[in-house]
Amino acid sequence: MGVELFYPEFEVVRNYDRCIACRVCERQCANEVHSLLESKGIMISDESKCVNCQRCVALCPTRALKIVKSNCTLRENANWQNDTIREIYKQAQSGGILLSSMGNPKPLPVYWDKILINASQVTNPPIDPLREPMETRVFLGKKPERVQRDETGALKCELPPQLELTMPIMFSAMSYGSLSYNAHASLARAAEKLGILYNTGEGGLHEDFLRYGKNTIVQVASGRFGVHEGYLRSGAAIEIKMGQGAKPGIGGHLPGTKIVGDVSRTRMIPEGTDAISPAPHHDIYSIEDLRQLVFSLKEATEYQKPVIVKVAAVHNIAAIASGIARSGADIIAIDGFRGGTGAAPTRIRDNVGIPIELALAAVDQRLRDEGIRNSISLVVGGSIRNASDVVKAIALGADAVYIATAGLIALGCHLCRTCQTGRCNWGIATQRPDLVRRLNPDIGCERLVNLLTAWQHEIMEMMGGMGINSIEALRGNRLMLRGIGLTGKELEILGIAHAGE
Amino acid sequence: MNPYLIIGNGVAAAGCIEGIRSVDPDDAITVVSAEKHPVYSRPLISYYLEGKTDLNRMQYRSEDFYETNCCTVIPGQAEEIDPVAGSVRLSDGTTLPYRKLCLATGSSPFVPPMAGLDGVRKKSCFMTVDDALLLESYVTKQSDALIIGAGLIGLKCAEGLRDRANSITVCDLADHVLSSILDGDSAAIVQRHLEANGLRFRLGDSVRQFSGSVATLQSGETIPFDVLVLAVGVRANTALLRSIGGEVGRGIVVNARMETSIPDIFAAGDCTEGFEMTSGQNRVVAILPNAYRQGFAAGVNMAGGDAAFTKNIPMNSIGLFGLHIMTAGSYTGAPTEERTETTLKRFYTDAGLLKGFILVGHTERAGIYTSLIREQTPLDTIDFEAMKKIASTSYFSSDVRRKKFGGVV
Amino acid sequence: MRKEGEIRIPSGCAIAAMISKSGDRMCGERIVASMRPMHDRSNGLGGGFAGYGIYPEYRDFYAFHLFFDSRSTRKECEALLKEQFEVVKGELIPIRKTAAITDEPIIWRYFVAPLPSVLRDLQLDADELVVRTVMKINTSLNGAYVFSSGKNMGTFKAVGYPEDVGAFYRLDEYEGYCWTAHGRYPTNTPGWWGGAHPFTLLDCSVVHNGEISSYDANRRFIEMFGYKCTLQTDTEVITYILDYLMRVQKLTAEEAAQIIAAPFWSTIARVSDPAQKKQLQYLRTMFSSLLITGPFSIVLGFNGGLMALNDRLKLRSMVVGEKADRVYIASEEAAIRVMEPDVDTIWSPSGGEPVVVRVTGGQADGR
Amino acid sequence: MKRVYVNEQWCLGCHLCEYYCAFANSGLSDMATALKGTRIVPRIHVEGDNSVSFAVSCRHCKDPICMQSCIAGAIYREDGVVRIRKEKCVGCLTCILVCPYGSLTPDETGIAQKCELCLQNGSGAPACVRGCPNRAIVYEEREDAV
Repeated sequence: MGVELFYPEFEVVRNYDRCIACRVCERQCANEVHSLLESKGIMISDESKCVNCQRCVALCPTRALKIVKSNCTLRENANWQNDTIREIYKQAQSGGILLSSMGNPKPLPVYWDKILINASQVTNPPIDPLREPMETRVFLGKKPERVQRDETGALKCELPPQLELTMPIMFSAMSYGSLSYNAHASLARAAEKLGILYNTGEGGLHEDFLRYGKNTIVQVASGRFGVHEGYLRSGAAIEIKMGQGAKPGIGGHLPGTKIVGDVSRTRMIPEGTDAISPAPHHDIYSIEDLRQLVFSLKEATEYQKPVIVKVAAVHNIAAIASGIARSGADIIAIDGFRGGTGAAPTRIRDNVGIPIELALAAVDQRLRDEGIRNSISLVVGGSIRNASDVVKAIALGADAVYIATAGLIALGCHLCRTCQTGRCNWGIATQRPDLVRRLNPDIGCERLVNLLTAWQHEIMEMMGGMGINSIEALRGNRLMLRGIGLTGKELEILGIAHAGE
Repeated sequence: MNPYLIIGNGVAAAGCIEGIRSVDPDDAITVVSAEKHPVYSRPLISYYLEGKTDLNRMQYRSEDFYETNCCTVIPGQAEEIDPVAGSVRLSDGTTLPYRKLCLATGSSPFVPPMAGLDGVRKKSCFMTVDDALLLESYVTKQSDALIIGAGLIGLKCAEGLRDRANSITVCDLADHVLSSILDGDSAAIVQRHLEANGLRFRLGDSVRQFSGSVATLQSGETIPFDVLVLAVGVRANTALLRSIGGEVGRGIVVNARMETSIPDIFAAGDCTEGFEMTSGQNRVVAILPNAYRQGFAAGVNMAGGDAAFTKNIPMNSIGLFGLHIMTAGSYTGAPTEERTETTLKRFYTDAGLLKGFILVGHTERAGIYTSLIREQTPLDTIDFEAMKKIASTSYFSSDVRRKKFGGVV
Repeated sequence: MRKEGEIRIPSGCAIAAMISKSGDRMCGERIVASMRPMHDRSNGLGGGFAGYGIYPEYRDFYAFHLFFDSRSTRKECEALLKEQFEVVKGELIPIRKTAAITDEPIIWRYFVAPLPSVLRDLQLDADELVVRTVMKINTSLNGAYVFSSGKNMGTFKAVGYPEDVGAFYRLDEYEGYCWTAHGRYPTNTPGWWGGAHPFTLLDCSVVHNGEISSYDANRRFIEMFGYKCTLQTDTEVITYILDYLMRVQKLTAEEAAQIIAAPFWSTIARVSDPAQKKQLQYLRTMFSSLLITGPFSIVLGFNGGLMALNDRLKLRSMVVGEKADRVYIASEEAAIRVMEPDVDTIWSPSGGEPVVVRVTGGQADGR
Repeated sequence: MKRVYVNEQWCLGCHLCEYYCAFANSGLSDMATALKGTRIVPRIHVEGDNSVSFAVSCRHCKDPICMQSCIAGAIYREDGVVRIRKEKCVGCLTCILVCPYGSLTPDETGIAQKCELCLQNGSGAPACVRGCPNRAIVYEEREDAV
């Protein structure tokens, strides 16, 4: 088609009074938006290529640039909105499934924002975390039902394998391949410094990161990329990925262009081949199959590593979680529908799955109703955005949370949601060496450590306000939460009272 | 104990003083100076004429240099060394004892015999600040200047005089300018530039006779002039050492420690000849950077330290009316070049090493080329083809770069 | 206003206890007297006592103390009891009418023993059957409330100031080797008899001063094991936790203390004895949801002893005094001075440091 | 002493260091005013290509050959920092001929200039270091060459 039916989504606004034609924007834009018009000595832009990643804006030394959403719009229509029409144009042109990245951007309810946290007044003193110990350490893993004593009457103090975290936050699975080497290095180093864990995702483990094994969760996904015995043994825990919040019921597809060099070697597939993770694990068509895989993995690692089963939050998540809890798994990870992704079909991302808040509340209550909550730890992810989200998740019943998008944002991600192109200007979701280099892991690690250190302080402040000085006393402590503007049904599912009650 | 004694008060002497002081902060130093000025930068005398500097800024070191370094400067001319007694006698009869002696006597203009030269009233060499002051007093806007010698000194003098004089003619027996550092081919570029800037040349010719203010050349041409500058060449001042049987060639022969053949006597600067790495022979490399560095090495060794002056190569950076000419090393081996009408880059390589180069109109990061010569970098370890186009450390391996840039050097 | 069971009720309070290590029985009057100087720590909305060793003649029977709304409820409850228990005696608990205590419900006690056939059928031990029966009555029999269910011990509580409650129940007529007492200062209940302290399950009784911030975390955890926190009070959940840890998991009082007032991780890290360190780590990890945070001082009574415990930051006052074989515990030293003006020693235990006293003779059935 | 070091692994070749350098030494308070319409002559420059790039500025050698070679005595060391007395320099560029790192350049007037660690221009820390978006340029104390 010779006619572009849609005006570019963004406009590059350049203040020519400030532009010194240093060409940083040109050098830093992998989408080739900017160029120098040599004849006039001025910078010009091709806005149709702009994805609004803000790299040029951030690096422009004279702040001569801004990217704005184009106000060239179609006639207003609440039903046929601009984005809807744009998608139709795209599909009419391409004939393909629409692809997107990162989490669901639709204006669906964010329950975290409708939950408020309690604080102590008079009858119970708040605790000042600057003066008193404030504990955020958690142990993830199965807890036996009964204590045992030996013949002398002493307690037998052995527990099944536990993951110790200095705070109830982990970096969730993002594969090497979808992420750059330096992004992975940043995550691994930060996890080590923070005393938490990061997750390899389904792309295998680069040998350079073996040294972070104590802080690594190795993932086994349906494509089984990079999975071998040494891999299983090299982490602190093994995660079986059954699903992902951004695309429940869908496998993964890392295009061959990203399968280069070390990525190919780490995944153990030839260079340039597409890495396709099937929708199901073809050896798991039922819960009893899952149990077999859980125990296969435990056998392979001599029962030294906790096994995590990660599922997407779907409608009957409570029953699924109950099944997993009885499958031998040590930890269940639930990924809500706002969770991020390097690439997902847009329709799936935006329409499939349920919010993590509701899934968490339902699962935690279900496991308690069945009396098995202590036999499995519960980790939730899917758009945990800040420390108060963490506090609310813990109070709803999670043992810990998984964060990913927040971590990427700390690394510089501007949520332009075009990871699938492989041209990430921030060096995060790309394999192009010149782009990968833009993420210095020294900085990346430092920023991640800063972020979570700040969150930890905030968590402590909020805990102290509630008069709680250890995170386990917050876990499942739903009395500390109140809903605001929620229906009776929503409150019932969340298991919390309304503000004012 | 007797003081350290330095004969001469140029840059080599300054280097020697600083070299001594880097080892021995206390003991006395005596400097015998034939000129009445504190140490100044000789090559700056042309810039003085040009108005780019002044007598004050030409000082090589600060005003309190001798005082802070505890040096006594004695004006005078050294006449004779008594190596047995360890003393030097000056022309006024003073005898100065020394513990260690450094000869930093420099060089003197060489003026070949020319008929009628004595009859020229306004004439001068161009070596010292006094020469420059004398010339300044001679030259007016109406003066026609004749400069004998199209070498570095003659041409810098021409540059300095151009805006002060009416016309400048440069005459040299050699058939091209800067014959000590350029070949005819490269010199032609320079000559064109100089001519475009108003200089006139009479090359491959010399003065047969002066008759008052007219010079008659061998070719028969006559050139009237008002001021005559004699810049034919220089010779190392070696007499002091030669007279006591020290080893002398074109200059005082020194080793890398700057020791002469006579015990306790060192030498540094333009008066010396030492091992030059690109030719593999002893040479006089009378350039200011060497003078300082040799002086410094001599000073360190005089004070009991251990220093060597090595990696000695000839090199010159000269700007003439905005055109920069940089040369280094020896022009041996195979040349490769890139040139334009007004610029030239030529490299001489031999046995996988860079031996020398000529750059006309190029200066960017030229020191990297110089270092290739001085460090004897095997050219197959770098991308020399790319390097020839533009000097850059990016053509070294990243390992080498890490060494160069990763720590304190 | 809603009462206990309809909404979570935190409260501030006064507590006291006395125990004879040798099992000598002491008249209840002294413990009643100890509450007088702490009058201002209560607000008249609840007071109560637990006595151990008070029913020696029925020591093998579970002593159920119940409040009833009405005679018909009592009949209904008695019928229910008789389905599973042999009731050897049922009677009104003797009271002394005073102006300070009004609106009393019907207050009965029963001495019962589980029917062996029932235990066999249900495959339960006697204690567990009692627990289930108590839970059942308290959750599903409207108008009936079991407020004491242990052997050779009994709880006496009412809405009113504790010293008046003591007089009302004629505690001067009882003798026990261990007594605990409670004066209540709840902040959002009109006061309800069942909501007064001590709170008991079997012989496990708890008096508590404080407001725990971990309440719902503790509640939702303990409810996995058949407990129903119907009153939504701290005391209730603490009692269930201690019952679960000590009766179900068979942990000692000290071990239970290491769970509910677990040392900070930093403290555990400094423990030099590796076995001790490992145990602390184990208990804290295994029962992390039973850590109690926020201010509390509690006295746990059980057959054969008691344990006094503060939260690990010691956010509530609690002092301990000793004289010969007697140990006294109270929110304030003044209360101890009433019970024993001439104590040998008196001190304030650190936060999280349990004071466990065990009885070695007399009426005690040691745990 | 603290020096400027470049880790070429992290250099993006964005050339921002050059602009921050030129701005810092412009004496002006606004970068657009200082640099708009000019050809900058920075004291640090980026070499290399898209695959390897790195910024080069003065190493502040312990034994600076530029200083030893300066025919005007214009180059000196002060507390380890190699500096140029611009009023003495005559622009012969001998320093450029001898510096093995290519660290010196002529300024707009032909006088030699070099990095003086922003000690005198009011920037505090070297502007190239502060402006580097990827911490490829650092200002730190190091021992000997690696």
